[in-house]
Amino acid sequence: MPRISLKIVGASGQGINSIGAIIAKGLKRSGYCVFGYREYPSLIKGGHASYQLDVSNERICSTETKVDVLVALNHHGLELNMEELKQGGIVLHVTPGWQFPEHHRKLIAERSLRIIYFPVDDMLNRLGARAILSNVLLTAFVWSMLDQDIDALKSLVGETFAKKKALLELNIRCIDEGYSFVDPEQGAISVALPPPDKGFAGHLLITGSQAMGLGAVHAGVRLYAGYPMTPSSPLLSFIAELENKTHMVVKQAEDEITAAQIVSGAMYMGTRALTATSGVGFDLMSETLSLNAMIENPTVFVLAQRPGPATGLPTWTAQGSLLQAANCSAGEFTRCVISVSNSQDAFDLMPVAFNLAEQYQISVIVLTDKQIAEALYTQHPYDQEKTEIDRGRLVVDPEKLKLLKSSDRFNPHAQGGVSLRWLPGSRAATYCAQGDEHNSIGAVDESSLNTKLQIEKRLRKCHGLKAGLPAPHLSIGGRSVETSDWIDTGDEIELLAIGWGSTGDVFQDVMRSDELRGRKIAYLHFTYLWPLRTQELQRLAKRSKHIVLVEQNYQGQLGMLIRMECGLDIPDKILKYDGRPFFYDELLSSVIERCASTSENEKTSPGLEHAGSPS
Amino acid sequence: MPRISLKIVGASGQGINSIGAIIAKGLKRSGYCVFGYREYPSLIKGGHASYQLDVSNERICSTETKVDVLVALNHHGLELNMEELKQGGIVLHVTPGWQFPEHHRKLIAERSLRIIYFPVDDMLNRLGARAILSNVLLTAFVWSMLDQDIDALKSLVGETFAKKKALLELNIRCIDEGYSFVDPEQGAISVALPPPDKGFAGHLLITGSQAMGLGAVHAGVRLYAGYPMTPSSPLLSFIAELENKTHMVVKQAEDEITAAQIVSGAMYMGTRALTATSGVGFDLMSETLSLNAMIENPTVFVLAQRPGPATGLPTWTAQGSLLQAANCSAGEFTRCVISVSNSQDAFDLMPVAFNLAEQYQISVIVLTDKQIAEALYTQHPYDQEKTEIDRGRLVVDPEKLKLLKSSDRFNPHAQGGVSLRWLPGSRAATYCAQGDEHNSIGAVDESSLNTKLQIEKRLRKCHGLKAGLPAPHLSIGGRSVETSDWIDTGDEIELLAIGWGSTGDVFQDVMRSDELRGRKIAYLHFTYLWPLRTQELQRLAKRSKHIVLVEQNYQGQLGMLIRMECGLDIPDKILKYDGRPFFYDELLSSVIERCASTSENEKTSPGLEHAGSPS
Amino acid sequence: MNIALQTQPPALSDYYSETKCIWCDGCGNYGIWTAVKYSLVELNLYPWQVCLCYDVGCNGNGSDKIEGYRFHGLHGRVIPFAAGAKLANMKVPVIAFGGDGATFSEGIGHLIHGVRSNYPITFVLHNNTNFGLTTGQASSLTPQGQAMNTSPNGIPEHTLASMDLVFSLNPTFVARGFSGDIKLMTRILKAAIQHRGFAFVEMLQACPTYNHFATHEYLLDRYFDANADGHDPGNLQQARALATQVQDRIACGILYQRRDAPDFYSRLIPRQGVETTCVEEVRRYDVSEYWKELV
Amino acid sequence: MNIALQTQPPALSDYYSETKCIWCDGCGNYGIWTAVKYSLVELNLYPWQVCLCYDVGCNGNGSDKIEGYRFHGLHGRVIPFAAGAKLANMKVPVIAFGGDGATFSEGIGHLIHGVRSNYPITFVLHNNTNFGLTTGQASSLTPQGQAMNTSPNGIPEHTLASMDLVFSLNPTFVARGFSGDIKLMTRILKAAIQHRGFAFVEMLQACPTYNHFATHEYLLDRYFDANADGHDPGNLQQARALATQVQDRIACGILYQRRDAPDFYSRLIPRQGVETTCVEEVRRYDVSEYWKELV
Ligand SMILES: Cc1ncc(C[n+]2csc(CCOP(=O)(O)OP(=O)(O)O)c2C)c(N)n1
Ligand SMILES: Cc1ncc(C[n+]2csc(CCOP(=O)(O)OP(=O)(O)O)c2C)c(N)n1
Ligand code: SF4
Ligand code: SF4
Ligand SMILES: [Mg+2]
Ligand SMILES: [Mg+2]
Repeated sequence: MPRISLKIVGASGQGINSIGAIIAKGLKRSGYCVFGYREYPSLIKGGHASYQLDVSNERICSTETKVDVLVALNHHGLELNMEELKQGGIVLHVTPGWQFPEHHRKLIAERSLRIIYFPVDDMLNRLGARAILSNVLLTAFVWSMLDQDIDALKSLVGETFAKKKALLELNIRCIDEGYSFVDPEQGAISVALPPPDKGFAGHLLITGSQAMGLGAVHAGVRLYAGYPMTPSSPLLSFIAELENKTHMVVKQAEDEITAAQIVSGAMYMGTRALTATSGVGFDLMSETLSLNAMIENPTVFVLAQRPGPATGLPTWTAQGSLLQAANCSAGEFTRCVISVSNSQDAFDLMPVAFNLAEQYQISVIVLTDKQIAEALYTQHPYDQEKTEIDRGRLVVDPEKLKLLKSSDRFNPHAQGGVSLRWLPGSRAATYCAQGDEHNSIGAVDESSLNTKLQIEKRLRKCHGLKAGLPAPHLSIGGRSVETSDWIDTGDEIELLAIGWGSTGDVFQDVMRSDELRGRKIAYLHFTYLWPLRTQELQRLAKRSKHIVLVEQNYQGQLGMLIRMECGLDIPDKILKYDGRPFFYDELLSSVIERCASTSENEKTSPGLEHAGSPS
Repeated sequence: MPRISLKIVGASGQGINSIGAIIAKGLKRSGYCVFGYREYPSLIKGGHASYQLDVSNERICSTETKVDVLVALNHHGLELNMEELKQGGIVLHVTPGWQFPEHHRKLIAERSLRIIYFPVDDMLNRLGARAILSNVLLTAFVWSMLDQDIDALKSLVGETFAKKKALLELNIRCIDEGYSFVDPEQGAISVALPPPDKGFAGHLLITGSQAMGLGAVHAGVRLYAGYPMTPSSPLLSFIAELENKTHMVVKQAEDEITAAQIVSGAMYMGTRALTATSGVGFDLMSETLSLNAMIENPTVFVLAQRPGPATGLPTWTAQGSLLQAANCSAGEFTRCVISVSNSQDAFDLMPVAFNLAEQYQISVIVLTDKQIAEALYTQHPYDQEKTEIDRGRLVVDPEKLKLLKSSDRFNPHAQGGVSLRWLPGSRAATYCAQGDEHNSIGAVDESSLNTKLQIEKRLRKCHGLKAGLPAPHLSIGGRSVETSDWIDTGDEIELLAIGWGSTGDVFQDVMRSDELRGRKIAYLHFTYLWPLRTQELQRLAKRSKHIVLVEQNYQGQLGMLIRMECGLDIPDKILKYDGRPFFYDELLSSVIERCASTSENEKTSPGLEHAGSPS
Repeated sequence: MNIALQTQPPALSDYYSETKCIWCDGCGNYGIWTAVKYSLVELNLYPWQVCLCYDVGCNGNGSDKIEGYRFHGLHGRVIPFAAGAKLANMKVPVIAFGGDGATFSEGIGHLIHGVRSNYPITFVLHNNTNFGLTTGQASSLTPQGQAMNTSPNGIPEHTLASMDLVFSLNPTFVARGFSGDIKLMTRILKAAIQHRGFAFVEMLQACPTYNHFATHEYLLDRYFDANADGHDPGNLQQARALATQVQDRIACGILYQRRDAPDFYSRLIPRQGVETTCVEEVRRYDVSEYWKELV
Repeated sequence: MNIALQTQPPALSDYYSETKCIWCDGCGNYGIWTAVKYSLVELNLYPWQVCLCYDVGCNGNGSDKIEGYRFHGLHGRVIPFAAGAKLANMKVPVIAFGGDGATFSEGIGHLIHGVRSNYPITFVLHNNTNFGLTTGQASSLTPQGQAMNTSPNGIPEHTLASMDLVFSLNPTFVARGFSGDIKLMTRILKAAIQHRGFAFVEMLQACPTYNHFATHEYLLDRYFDANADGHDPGNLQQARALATQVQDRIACGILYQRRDAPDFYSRLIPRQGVETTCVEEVRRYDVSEYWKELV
């Protein structure tokens, strides 16, 4: 798979994101698959940030640690990011008279790096333009390096300034100027891109948060209440930006508890409502999770992961909230924990989550993470036809409503533990959604028999839920396969990797790498995390020479749940817990290492303690 | 083991507790071991409540479902509790002209029950006493039935009214009157108690909450902040009642979050401080748990379990918060979860918890439950000499303080992950207790390397902690044994039961029952629940014909943690989740059943789904 | 119970529940409970038309002693839940009930933001000046000198001036009733339920078991109907003074009402002109229009 | 850093931190940060003698830019943590810092109960009228018309009248500073730290990045030192009026101070006459005396 990478670095707030976004969009329209990745510290301005684009003419959804082009908007980038350049890489910078230190000069020589000083201040002066336009100049020059059509860029920029004619003109002049710049020393420079695949031109460039927001609207969510907390805030912002179009009720609540309660009240009343938070914010919502279990109120919570504990690393990524999601909250009850993996299922899983919540009258916790929330995906337009809205055992028909008895609401003998549900305001017998232990009509009943029956009712749902959940997704050598086809037949599996969430896409890229293409590497991806379906895993495990767990946390939390569920222990783990996502090349080498060791040595590698953390 | 049981039933607020408490104290002083158990609904007055005393001349710490004497303060008791009487049992009631329904008349005949109507209103009239004194009359009559010395009762009552002479006199007259009552139909009645053991006379009669409160004061806790929530409230009340004697700072906070934060602030400053809550209250505190992990602030949280979810059954018992305690809260970090089992370790474990917290600079969650919190134990006076206050790596010596560098505070290379700690106000280099990811001095540092080092620092503590935790406690046939003596040698074990918390004492009574005395039944009791030490269990399991998990929750939560930790699955479970504790006789028969099936059939019993819940 | 097609106007008996009341003898909750039923009936509302949301506390133990669509939630959280319910379905009147403990301790943030948001709901404060259900601890409204469970020396904090606090929040409806005067409470509740915006209704509630200072008799002696005395609820200054000065006599009735302030829902630009409720709008939406600019 | 035995009185340089400030250019936090250092030095306090507690927000990003025993906690929770710290060791001055988001949204209950408890701490509100760190969402103090991140139509709630709220809580110290006047802030902070009881100090803080309404210039134009104008902090009525009426000019300085109200700790009966701090009292206690009545 041919791939090139381009990284823009500078201070937060300097315009890195706008350069990245425009180039990404331009390249996508030209027929490239672009994957955008942002790193930035938890502060408003200043601090070292980056926007990296990994580009291919095939599907790509990972980031490399090594880059082909580095665009440094300030000298910090020259200090901090030089090591990341590949052989023959290009460094584009704007710092006049910059002297590289000795070790960088060595590096430049060794790797035959080409250094381009882009005299942005001179250009601005010449054009009489304000500093903010330096980004346009730079973008245009990068665009020319990529051998892309100048008019495509102009029309892109034109869309932004459609209504501001004067501004547009100046922008166009900057584009011309930047595009035509030629470095006096290096001469014309061009970065070779593979031939485009026009299929990508009509794709969306979308973040996981936007995808999730669209999915939520698509799923019929009519009320959103949230409290800002990175990385769940982009979802709130996106939903709020759309509010005048979607006509949704959007409430920025006074805290997470409030957001969770508002959403619960709205779901109780019968609409679809959503909230999202992160880490300690979810601790605050866990009280409400417990409430909804008792009153059997369907709800969906998005839990956007970032590294903890406490405030932790607000703008970085992790898969550390799985145990929290599966076990937090007072009392025992049925819940469902699922995780999105990319912009495709960030969209697709929103209706799924609401359907599950309503079918079982439970809470569904949808995990995402900072990486998915803020990464930029090249996404095929969504198929909206496949979505069905399933509201479970909700009674709305007036004739059926009339026949209801109060005791239908929490009837402990209901099939699968799921009793009929109808909404306040329905012309029917009424009931109490009772947070104390209660009988079938919702009256408090603390007797031994009733308690036992009702707990069993609420926990019985877990069986139906678990039985109905899809199997984990298996791919072999980077191609999706029917899990059932591989469980008992086919070749022996060289390496079976287990993962979830944002890890999945990176692993797909790794399997499709030139190095590993054609190898019998299987990757089993869990979207449905609790209750946990392990039968496929257990059978695949028997046919695999080596098993490895790939997670972005310290403990190997999915591994812990797997063991809790079926006893299977996976001693070899690729764990990463430094706030960064898995990078393509580092994961690739970790996997290659395992493949090598599998061939040499049938023994499983050492456990958690010594598990190589790839960074 | 000879045991008799006496149950007082009536409306909440009718005085059941005062009758129970006086008789308990009197019997204990006479040389009996008394175990008191209360049931009451979650409302202030009215509702059906009970106070049961189980009495023996040997150590006893469980309740029977069947009673020898029923004292019914209203007719509801006659309606609801008749089935509970043993053969030859006595019913004492105060409802004039009560007509038992047919099925009860049959019961009375079959079980040869003796029914005594105690004409309390006539007596009150005769004495010119107010209704409240009916309790004294009844108490005195029960006292006479138990063949106990009238003067002992008088002096007990005298203690209460020492300062209210007039009241005392009337009380004494009531005692005389009640004591001398003879039922015209039944004649003099006496309930045979075994010979007393004077060793009990000097014991305390204490609830688990009082024990824990004393333990906390003993451990040097100088600040208590709490928010009322059953069953944690009795601890708050007890600490508050003592405040003028202990000179502690006691704060009833505005909510659980506040209580947790106040306590955390106080611990950060360097005192020992405590809070307690229950269920959803702990959900609210979990945010603070996460905070303390990041700033490595030692803290102790008492989590008093009641059935959930939501408000659940506020005044009933459960062991349902284990997974919550072990897994709630944002981020990955080292924590310690321990559980008290009775009034002995409710006291003993308080200094232990604070020592662990300070040694490892972590949070310790101490589980208790409604049963332990409110049951009345006959308790040997505590040995206070064995307690040592260990504050871990706290630096207080002025000379040593002077040598400290800021970077000592969160030095990631500190041995075992535990770095030096010193207190605000110390004349030393200062640091920041930083809730964001930070470097050794507590400055924010989001770099990959630092993040990795610091997470490893905080998680590394888990190894030392785990290695240092005591082994689970083994008893065979009701006698404590050295776990190590039994692990690999000795006879094969007929039945290995695994339990924790309040289950333990009941199981001890069961093993000492006449039916099971001498059998090779082993009971492994876990006080230290997370991290979980399983090596003893794994080895014992190999030597056991049958293993059974005994827990008061639906899922078998300890079983889940055991499997997560070591893969061992315990399919046979005795689970109870109706809000009631294990009762002696029901647990006994569950165990006898297993023993029988063990002899017959080596196969393990069916799993969770069909596990017999004993009530 | 099961519902037949009602042809009669709603009657008190429609609100009758088979579940027995369990409050202490003399508890003020009985009176409030009765007044709630009267007001719903007098407003011509059937049980299936209303949503009653209860906090946790003795007051919340009323959740299963009445008919209607009810909710009994978590301690301190009733206001945001009720607000969410209402915003989802503007056609259903939503009434929330909570104790002084819930409202001024655990949930005080919700009260403050509820009032400032001017949610279109009624909130009924059962003010018995203590934590009843947890057996008589001090609340923020307990007088400072009073020894209570867990505060044997009385509370060291200032007692909250709750009405001054509420008036600092720009309320649009403030009323005070007394659990001993059902007629007055009924009048207040009717007005509150009809108010468009957040109606804050304090009910001074006798708690013979734990509140031995502001007893039924104490309140009976001091309370009076300010509206009967000619107080105009439109007069903010006077309302605030009446509400806060309770040393000698305690002004009850509708103390303040502002009718021109739009409620929260009316202020939502995206909902302008939308006739349906969020509940009715649940369906699959085509979102391709929103992703156009991402292509 | 490592501490040598100081023989010099504390100097500004003692508070110097190697960690670089990261606030935006023109951010008011720079000024507040400077005034805090001045006030501590002028009060003759060494870094090791003080405890500085920071909430989460742009303001909290100051936690590692100064010396002293510091704490940077959870969003909205700084007040109870600081109170716990103080109650444990009354010898250490404790100063808490928090943003308007933290203080009037997530943590408003803590503010209210902090003021009514009259904890002996100083609380400094960094009021930039928005959620800075999370990129400019509205706080409860953002003016209603203002479009913000997540509220493109402006907020539908009323803007909180924060000072009226604070005055309803029976405060014992209320002051207001402006991030553009370091001298004034220093004077206020010194008085606040010396106050016995809860000192509520609002700092009007410029946030050039997200607050485009109450800018540095806007505040500069309107603020004035009320004490210099002769305002007597003992006058409650006048203080409340000055604090709440901010349409034209914004009164700064020490607006209100009551010196006769005992602080929380002084009101604790069990601590009367106890000379030691809770920190000093940690040891094994013999509790047999307390179990006597259980025998
Ligand atoms: C999160 C949480 N904390 C504490 C409790 C325990 N609790 C139940 S009711 C209550 C106080 C009740 O006081 P109030 O709100 O005044 O109601 P009242 O009983 O007086 O009517 C408390 C503290 C709880 N249920 N949940
Ligand atoms: C529990 C929780 N919720 C949300 C957040 C995200 N968060 C961090 S700071 C902040 C608001 C900051 O506003 P403010 O307190 O006014 O401080 P400023 O940044 O303006 O100084 C929020 C919502 C968090 N860290 N924790
Ligand atoms: S405790 Fe008070 S509020 Fe609760 S039921 Fe009894 S009298 Fe009513
Ligand atoms: S966003 Fe505002 S408050 Fe935050 S650092 Fe920038 S200017 Fe200061
Ligand atoms: Mg109350
Ligand atoms: Mg702010």
